[in-house]
Amino acid sequence: MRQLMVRDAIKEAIKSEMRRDPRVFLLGEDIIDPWGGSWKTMEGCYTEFGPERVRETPISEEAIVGAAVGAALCGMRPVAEIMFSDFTTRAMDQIVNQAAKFRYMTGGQASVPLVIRTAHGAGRAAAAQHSQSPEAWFVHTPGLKVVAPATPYDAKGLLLASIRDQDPVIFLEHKMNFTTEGPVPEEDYVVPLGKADVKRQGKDLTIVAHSRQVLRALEAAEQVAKEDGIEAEVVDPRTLFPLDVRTIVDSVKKTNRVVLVTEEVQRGSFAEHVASKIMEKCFYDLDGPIIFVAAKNTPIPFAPVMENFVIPDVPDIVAGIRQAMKA
Amino acid sequence: MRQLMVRDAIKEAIKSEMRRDPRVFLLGEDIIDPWGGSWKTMEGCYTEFGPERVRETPISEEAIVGAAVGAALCGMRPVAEIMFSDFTTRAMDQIVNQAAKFRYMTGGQASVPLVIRTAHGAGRAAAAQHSQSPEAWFVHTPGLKVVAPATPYDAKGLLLASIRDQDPVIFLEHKMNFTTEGPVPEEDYVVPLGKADVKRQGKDLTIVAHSRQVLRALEAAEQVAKEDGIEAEVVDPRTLFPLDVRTIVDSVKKTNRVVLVTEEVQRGSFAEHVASKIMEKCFYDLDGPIIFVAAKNTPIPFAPVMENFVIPDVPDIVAGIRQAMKA
Amino acid sequence: MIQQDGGGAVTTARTHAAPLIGSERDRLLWMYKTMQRIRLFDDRIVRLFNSGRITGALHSYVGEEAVAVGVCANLRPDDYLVSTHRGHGHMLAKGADMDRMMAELFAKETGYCQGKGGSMHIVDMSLGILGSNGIVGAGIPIASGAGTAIKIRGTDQVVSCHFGDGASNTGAFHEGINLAATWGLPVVFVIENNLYAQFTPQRMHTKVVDLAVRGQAYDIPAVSVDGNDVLAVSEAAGEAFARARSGKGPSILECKTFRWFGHAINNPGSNLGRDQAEIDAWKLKDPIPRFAKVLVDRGIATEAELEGLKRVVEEELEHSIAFAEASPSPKPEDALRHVYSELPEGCEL
Amino acid sequence: MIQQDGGGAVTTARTHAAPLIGSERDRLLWMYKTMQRIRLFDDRIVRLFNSGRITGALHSYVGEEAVAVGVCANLRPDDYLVSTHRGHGHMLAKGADMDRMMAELFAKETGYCQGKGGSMHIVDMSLGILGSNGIVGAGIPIASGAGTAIKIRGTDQVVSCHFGDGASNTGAFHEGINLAATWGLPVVFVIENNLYAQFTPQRMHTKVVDLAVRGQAYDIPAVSVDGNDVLAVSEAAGEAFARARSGKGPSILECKTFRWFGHAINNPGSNLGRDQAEIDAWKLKDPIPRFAKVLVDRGIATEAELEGLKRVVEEELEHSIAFAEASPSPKPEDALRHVYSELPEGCEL
Ligand SMILES: Cc1ncc(C[n+]2csc(CCOP(=O)(O)OP(=O)(O)O)c2C)c(N)n1
Ligand SMILES: Cc1ncc(C[n+]2csc(CCOP(=O)(O)OP(=O)(O)O)c2C)c(N)n1
Ligand SMILES: [Mg+2]
Ligand SMILES: [Mg+2]
Repeated sequence: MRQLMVRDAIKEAIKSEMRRDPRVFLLGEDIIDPWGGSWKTMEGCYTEFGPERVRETPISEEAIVGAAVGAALCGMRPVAEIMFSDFTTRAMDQIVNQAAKFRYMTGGQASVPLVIRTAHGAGRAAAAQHSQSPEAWFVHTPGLKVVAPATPYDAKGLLLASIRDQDPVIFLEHKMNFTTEGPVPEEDYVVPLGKADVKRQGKDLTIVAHSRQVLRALEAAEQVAKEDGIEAEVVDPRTLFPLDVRTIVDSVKKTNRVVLVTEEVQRGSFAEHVASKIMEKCFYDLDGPIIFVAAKNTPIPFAPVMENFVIPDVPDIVAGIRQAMKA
Repeated sequence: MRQLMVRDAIKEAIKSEMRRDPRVFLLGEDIIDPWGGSWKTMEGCYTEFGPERVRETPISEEAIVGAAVGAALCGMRPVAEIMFSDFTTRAMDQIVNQAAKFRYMTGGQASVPLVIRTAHGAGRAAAAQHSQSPEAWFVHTPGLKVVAPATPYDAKGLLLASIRDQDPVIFLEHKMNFTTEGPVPEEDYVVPLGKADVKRQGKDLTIVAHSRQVLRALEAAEQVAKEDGIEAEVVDPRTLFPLDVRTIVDSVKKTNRVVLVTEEVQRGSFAEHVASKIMEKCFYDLDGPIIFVAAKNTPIPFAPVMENFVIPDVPDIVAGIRQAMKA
Repeated sequence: MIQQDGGGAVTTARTHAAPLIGSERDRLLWMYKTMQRIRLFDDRIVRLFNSGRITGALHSYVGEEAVAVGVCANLRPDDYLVSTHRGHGHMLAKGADMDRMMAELFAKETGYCQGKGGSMHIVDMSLGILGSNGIVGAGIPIASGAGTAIKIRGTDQVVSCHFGDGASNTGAFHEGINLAATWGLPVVFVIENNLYAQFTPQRMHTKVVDLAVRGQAYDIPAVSVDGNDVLAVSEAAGEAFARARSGKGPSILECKTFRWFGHAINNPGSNLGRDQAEIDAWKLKDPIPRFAKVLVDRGIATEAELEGLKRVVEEELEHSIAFAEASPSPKPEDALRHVYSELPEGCEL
Repeated sequence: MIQQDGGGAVTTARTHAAPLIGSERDRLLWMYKTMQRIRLFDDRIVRLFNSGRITGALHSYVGEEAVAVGVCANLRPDDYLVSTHRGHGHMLAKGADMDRMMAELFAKETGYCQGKGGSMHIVDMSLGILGSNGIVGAGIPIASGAGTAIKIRGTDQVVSCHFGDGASNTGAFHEGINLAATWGLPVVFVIENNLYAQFTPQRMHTKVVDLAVRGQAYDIPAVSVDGNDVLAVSEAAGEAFARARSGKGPSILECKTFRWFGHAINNPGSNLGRDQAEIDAWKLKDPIPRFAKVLVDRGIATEAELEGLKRVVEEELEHSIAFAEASPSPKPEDALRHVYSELPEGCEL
């Protein structure tokens, strides 16, 4: 099959959906041509769809999301970009108090079908204000759906599902992942929200990872397969909410051991939520404590030598797997 | 000992610290006399300390926290009030990217000794935008300390400790708790950050609860003591970070059963963080899965009949205790 | 899929919206009657609250009726309106149904929001009302979003965005209006300047006296009018909406007015700090008798006719209370609905 | 208690700060030399980045030197300065040490932030620099907070708050300046209008042409000046700071200027969308030769003397690179320090 980079898979999803559905439009900072967005995910959109549907904004994240909310309430399907997920802090009222709650507060009268695409994650020596992974905030907010693809295939299918969803979706794209390649069908397809993907089968241990860390978990799994004969199963929830608890539980019931990998600050992370769900559903199936391989509980430092120390890498995951197998 | 309401204990802490330390000043909306703040925690401060040190602000939460950050960087000790914790969404950049990270980003050059006092929790039929408990966001943010007193005694002692701390503190006051009474010494005392309090001794089961739910947990514990002969230990961490894991672990190692009570949305809550810590530290001590008695994963509805259903109350905690004892 | 939603769609007979066809007299009498609807409704809820029959955070619009009515006299049913925490007046002026409003305040299943919203979140989406809002200023960028939808679709609808003097100091004000100006959106930003933000007088929350001056920061037209003169409001709003409908972009309309009651009904101390003399002086400028006098003086209606209109409203109000009282409460578990449109099979909330 | 902190305090010889005593000639030559310090530093880092010797997100100030220098010529060491993502020029103009700046860019332990911050977070707290900042506009309310500290203490210090045209559309701008105006704080808000916000030209991010007009929204003085004329900047800033020092409150100073390089050095495409002709035209307005000519014409310095000053800066620059290269890297585990001042015994981070 055709190979595409994540950023091109995203672009393809956006363009095909804009062709199909006149309600879809884009807004964000530096998204029009010739720039096409800081991550090049919208190249050519302005040229094809023009200034009404591809809207360059001021540096006004609160207004970007607010305008998306307003347009969605009027039946449009806005796809907003917040350049770095760190900047969602500027739009938290609109995300948390408006987008997430409008349906509820109005007793079901209102729908807010919007997508906020934003780049998360570390790895570019971009320091503490450009490297965060804030997914836990959104997972903690009822009313939001939260999506975090790891592969080009998932990126396209999940983005199409997100744009077509009736609820507000936070769509996290890892900034070290935009040029990752993989097979992507040309046709229209949807990866449904709430369906995990077992990215690698295994019987000895379950790894749950999302976004870029799925790729690192897969590498680590190959390494321990070769070096230790451990067969790790890698579950990628793909949507952090709705969470496909069943797929995770089925895997844990089979393997009885769990490693949770996340680039988030561990304290209060989505991974800790997964741990709680596992404990609730399969406490008696666990052979030992759940092992976390997470970012350290610090901001992200600038110097690459420290940044690498803070975020999990393949050796960290391998170590986590070996530790889990000892229990 | 003298009985005070929580709001008066807070007021006493603020006033005595303002007398003692000229660097302390207040800012927020509607805080000057004759109003003294929406929760009446600052009554008389304006009259005593005047307009330079008690600063009425516009409705500008981002500027309130930003100004607190700037003043703290210059060596002052601002105590800002954000009227409802729901409105911290407007100041998340200043809280998360500025206050929390300045020390780190500057390699330790800068200190940001500020306190943000804010009212959280449900129970007033104030609906979805005035009833949230966002503590998990702050617990998930390295650089912040997070405090949530349950009693007047703790409120005074923790607030004094928070104002004197060198780091930014989010100080959560439950809006149903301002008129709760309890003994409060007149003299200056500090409840250190990072020290949990065992509010009730027990051998059968450990309850961890914070803020208003401590009081409900205590009631529930009395009820099951009477009705079932179960002796529940109630641990109030008081500071959600730094978290006194040791006290929690000691209790769990003794009781082997855990109920976590929180008014937060369960998914991604601070309580789930506590669960993860317990699993990490005393997995083999647990006789059964940790039981959560948390708010439902919904926004807070207006109608009291639904609001009461969503947030945990004493019968919910009693049920949780009984369930935990069955394992 | 688990349907989380459903049952929310509302259809309201639009008898209460401003008359689009019909005589100038119809329009003026609609204005009078609508001011009375707001006055009587918000006056009554104070008593309902004080007698413990309704609960929650409630903000009275009494004294400010001329603003909502003067503005909404220019709106079509398909135009949008964005409201605030002090939203009853906007709802009624846009044509909302009093029964369903009252039922919402009574926390009943028949309320506009099925009891989920309460006073600060009443909306009627079928009337294009895009939120009351508990967050000060939050509606401003939302209004710009509605304007964006209109512009993309190319219709001649408009958006009326209401908020207070206090809201004009939020970042949302600045970002929302700058966006509307830059994009040339059909939005009128109505600053309902009642001189106080909660307890704080304007001079303590900004240095500026006429908030309309802020239009210069975005290069858009902006005027200040007497917000207790419904005809002045209606005329200025008419010009602003005409500009918006014809693609000439947004405007600011500042209406100076005053609320008679404290900031919030559930906060007994919330009138502290305002002089009784100031309140009394403003009560003399009551927009309703002032407008009644114009109507009578111009021979548009007799006093008896106006009295008759008021009696109709009184009946509507009594009916709404009876309706609300007789309506069922939501079930506790209804709290679990309407969080999402739908969730996948097997997925827990 | 676990000390999480310590070792962060910095003492810098203040030889680079603007001369407060001394002749007008000293001051003018300080301005010239400081412009060269900025120019040469930011010119060199482009090459250092391209050759892979430094990394991270870097924003060049080349072309805009007259703004930082003209403003900082009015500042005392005990005044505060609030900077942005494009902060090297502000640091140097306030008197920062090039060695420690360069070492930070090299991600070394001897850097201002011990390698934790990088270009977007360099500060020297001992010089009253309250942050570079990676969040556009975030410094504006922080500056108002510094102004609040000054006002409470009753000193005659001032705050110089720098930010770009793009930042003037953030809610933080509006809230921060309204607060400063209402409270009468000693802050000068310097809009460094380089006509672009990242890739977006000003006309696409706001309708307003002179951003100084926004002063009217807060009722404070505001002027626009030629930001490539260091003397014009210095004079206008001098007036604004004099007002601030004497308790007359904040001002806005818009300086129109232009950056020569793309938005960010690490983003090769970041000059896309700007005309080469526009860039060339602005290069003709290069503030440095323009100021040199004034100095020579007025007989303040000879060309040779200016060349000599430049050579001194070149040596300083070479020294800083050598210093940075020779400095040790932080240890990976140093990442765990400086999160908190201290944590209780036994508490895990
Ligand atoms: C972001 C935010 N901050 C504070 C509040 C609390 N609050 C509710 S209404 C209000 C005053 C609003 O003043 P104004 O905008 O003038 O409207 P008015 O109440 O006078 O109609 C305040 C401070 C809020 N709801 N939201
Ligand atoms: C809140 C926020 N939004 C977006 C960005 C990304 N960004 C960094 S610099 C910049 C442009 C800033 O423009 P301006 O304020 O004019 O400063 P200049 O770069 O021109 O000096 C943008 C959009 C950011 N850092 N912070
Ligand atoms: Mg007001
Ligand atoms: Mg710029």
